Amino acid sequence: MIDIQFLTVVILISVGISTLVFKKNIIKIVMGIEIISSSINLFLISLGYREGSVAPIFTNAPSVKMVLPTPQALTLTNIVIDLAITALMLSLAVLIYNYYGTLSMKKWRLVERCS
Amino acid sequence: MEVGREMFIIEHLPALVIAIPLLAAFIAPLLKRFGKHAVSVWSILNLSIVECLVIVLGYRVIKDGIQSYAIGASIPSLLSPNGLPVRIILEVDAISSFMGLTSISIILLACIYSACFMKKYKSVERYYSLLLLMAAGIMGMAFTGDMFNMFVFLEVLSISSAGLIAFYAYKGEAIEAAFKYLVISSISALMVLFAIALLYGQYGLLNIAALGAAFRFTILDKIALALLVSAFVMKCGAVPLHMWVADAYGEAPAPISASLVVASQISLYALFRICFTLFGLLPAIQIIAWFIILFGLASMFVGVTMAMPQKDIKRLMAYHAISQTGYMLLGVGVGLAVINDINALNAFGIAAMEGGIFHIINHAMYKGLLFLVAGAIIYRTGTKNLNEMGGLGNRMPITAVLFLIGMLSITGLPPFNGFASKLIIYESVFLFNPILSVVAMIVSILTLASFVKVFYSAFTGQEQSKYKDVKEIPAIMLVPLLILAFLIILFGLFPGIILKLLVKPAVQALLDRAGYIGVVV
Amino acid sequence: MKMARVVTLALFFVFLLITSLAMRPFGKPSNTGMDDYFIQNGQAQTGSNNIVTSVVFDYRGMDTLGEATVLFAAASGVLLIFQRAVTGGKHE
Amino acid sequence: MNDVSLIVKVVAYILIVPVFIFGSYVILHGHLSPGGGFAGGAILATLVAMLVITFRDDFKENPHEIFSILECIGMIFFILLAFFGLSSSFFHNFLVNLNGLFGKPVHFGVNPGYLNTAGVIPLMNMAVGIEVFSALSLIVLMLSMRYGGERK
Repeated sequence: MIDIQFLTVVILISVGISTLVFKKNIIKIVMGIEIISSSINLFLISLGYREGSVAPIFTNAPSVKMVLPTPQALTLTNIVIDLAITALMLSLAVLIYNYYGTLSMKKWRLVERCS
Repeated sequence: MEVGREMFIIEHLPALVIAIPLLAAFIAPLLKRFGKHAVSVWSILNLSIVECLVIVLGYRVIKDGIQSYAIGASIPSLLSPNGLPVRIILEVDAISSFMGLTSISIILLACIYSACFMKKYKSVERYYSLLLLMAAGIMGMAFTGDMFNMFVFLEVLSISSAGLIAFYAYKGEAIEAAFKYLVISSISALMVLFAIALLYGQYGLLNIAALGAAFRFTILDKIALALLVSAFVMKCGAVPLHMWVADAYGEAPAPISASLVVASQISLYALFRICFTLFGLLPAIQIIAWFIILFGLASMFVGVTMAMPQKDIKRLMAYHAISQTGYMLLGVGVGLAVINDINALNAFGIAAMEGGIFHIINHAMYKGLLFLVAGAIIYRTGTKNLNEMGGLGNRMPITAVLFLIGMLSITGLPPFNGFASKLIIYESVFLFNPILSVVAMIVSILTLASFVKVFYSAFTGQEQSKYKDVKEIPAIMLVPLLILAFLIILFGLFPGIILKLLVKPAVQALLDRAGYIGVVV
Repeated sequence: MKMARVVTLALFFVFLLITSLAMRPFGKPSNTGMDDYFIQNGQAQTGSNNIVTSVVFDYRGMDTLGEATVLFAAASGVLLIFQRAVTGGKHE
Repeated sequence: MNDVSLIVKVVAYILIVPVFIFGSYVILHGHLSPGGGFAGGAILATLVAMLVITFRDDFKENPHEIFSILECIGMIFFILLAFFGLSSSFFHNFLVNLNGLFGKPVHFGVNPGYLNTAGVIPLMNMAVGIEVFSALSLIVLMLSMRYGGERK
């Protein structure tokens, strides 16, 4: 039977990529990338789960059988990286709105103009 | 005590090479109160220290094999405490020190160039800090032996170069270019991360060498290989996803375009590391090799044909960067295609790889020279449009000569370094499949055609009234150009030395999969 | 044109579906040698009760250094962009 | 322009202290409880975001100078901690199990959690906390303090 966690990851990734492919608005593109990166974080965390285990923190831990710590470290790093990317993209979106008056990519001037 | 300090630095070399640019980047914004030029002097000083360290590291790698360094262990050489590589291990072999040396030299020259290029703008501390972070990201990607660490340094590189591409934020085009670059970089980084998650899910390891040893070629490994190859091909500007290259190189300031060329080539190195070391023994590697060859061919052809109609001098050179990347992909792709049968490999496979990897350093140099010359033109005339330039030859004679050197070298004419590596690629690829070599030659001719157009429209022809008082560029900006031109001629006249010293050990290191894995496992 | 994008997206969805089918079952990690080493020796070697923090800061310290530089680069990028956008980039 | 009422300003003043204490608790207890430099720094950055929204008109000019200096100090402190470990290797934890500052040895097994443990990790947590706090507030300030760049 297919694990529901990995199925959710696959569905979320395709939702994220479909927003990237079909949407023209910049903010929606930033949201699409955010969806993809959160789904990959979910995939990383669900790889690290061990049945019947607790979080790997020894302060008053109920049992010593613990979950894998490395995926949590990788996810911590990935969350901060996506924060940085979103911050940079949104500040670019602010300026694009400033210069073109619209957030849609239709009015971009850098399209391949061979005139 | 003298020998002690000497050995101390030598012993911690791989970590110092990554840590010094980072430390310099964090200190740079604080130097605002020490005068206007304190920052540029500070970054040039640090980048030259890192350049010397990389040269010493390269010498040690060639002298006594692969250097490895466990970060945080009680002794740097304690790699895997109980048979498993637990910490992040920096593994420097000949190919990574070759890439590190190429990248740091170009970034150092770009930094010297931008010391004068950026004099007009007021608060540029953050520009130098981001340039140092770019250097740190490239060094990190070149020297790390850990998959997730390579992903993190890929992100450092992408975000700092996105910030630098949007430097001319008062122009709408630069913001668009930075946004496009950031979308492409974050998608490819997420695909790399998904592949790392797949590999970690199966083997519970993150170290490249340990993963290479623990492989069982399951369906998931093939999917991870497909994701990694497509992500790094996207990042190095090859054809299927090359739209961002023209915008990013065209809209960034000239020194940043020169260092972006090197930043794309470090993704090429990562692609080779993945294909040769991680997935070397996979039977499906033939299909991947053919994909890489087709990407190379398509990049060559599309790059040149798109460059023909361009009006903007930097966009034209950006398209030529795509087509030259195609040569490297073709060269090393042929090597990868014949990796399994030994006699074909010895006949032309190794020669093709040598041509491809030698082309990396040649391309970095003459493309850097061309971008910096374009920057010089823009610095003096203020316009990027080829139609508005004209007759600059007699106003800026040295720049014209330097542009000529870069032009002749990119088209692969004998006395210059482009010829050396392209000749090796033509010969070896011809033995593999004649059609590929014929296409490569045609592309060289088209490159010559489009660059002749640039030379005549920019340097000869009737003079524009606006640029009567255009003077030669200041001396500081000329120094990196002269150094690059000297290196181009040196590599062109004596390719044998460079081949024997740098390129042959790099190719051996790339093919020596067992040596790379043996260090850790 | 839209149909071509829908088809490629469906192919990519099937491509990803294979990963979720072929991946090992959810709660049973296969080789956990590295992580068991962290759990057993994390407290003794790094002294911190929170094993994830010991992995983040001590065993894989370079990742966190790279990650903090990513955030530093993003903040510098934002500052650089807004300074240039404000001053209009005239040769001030 | 945005007439922030007096109640909001008073509540903002009251909220500063608890949020600050909670944020620094999360940073300092990074090696005992979940959280650490990144989570704590983000909590403190929400403090700055709240203050920017409520006292937006009282700022004469954008106070980003202080935050960019703080950010550099945080990162320099973090990488110097890594450099101090160079006696054995780059990121070596040189304070652990030496009974000095944060040096109390910890043995395997469940324990109530002693603050004076885990060598360099609490110091690194503080450095990363400062850096994340100032980077996020720098971004919030830049995005919110509108400059009104000219519109084409």
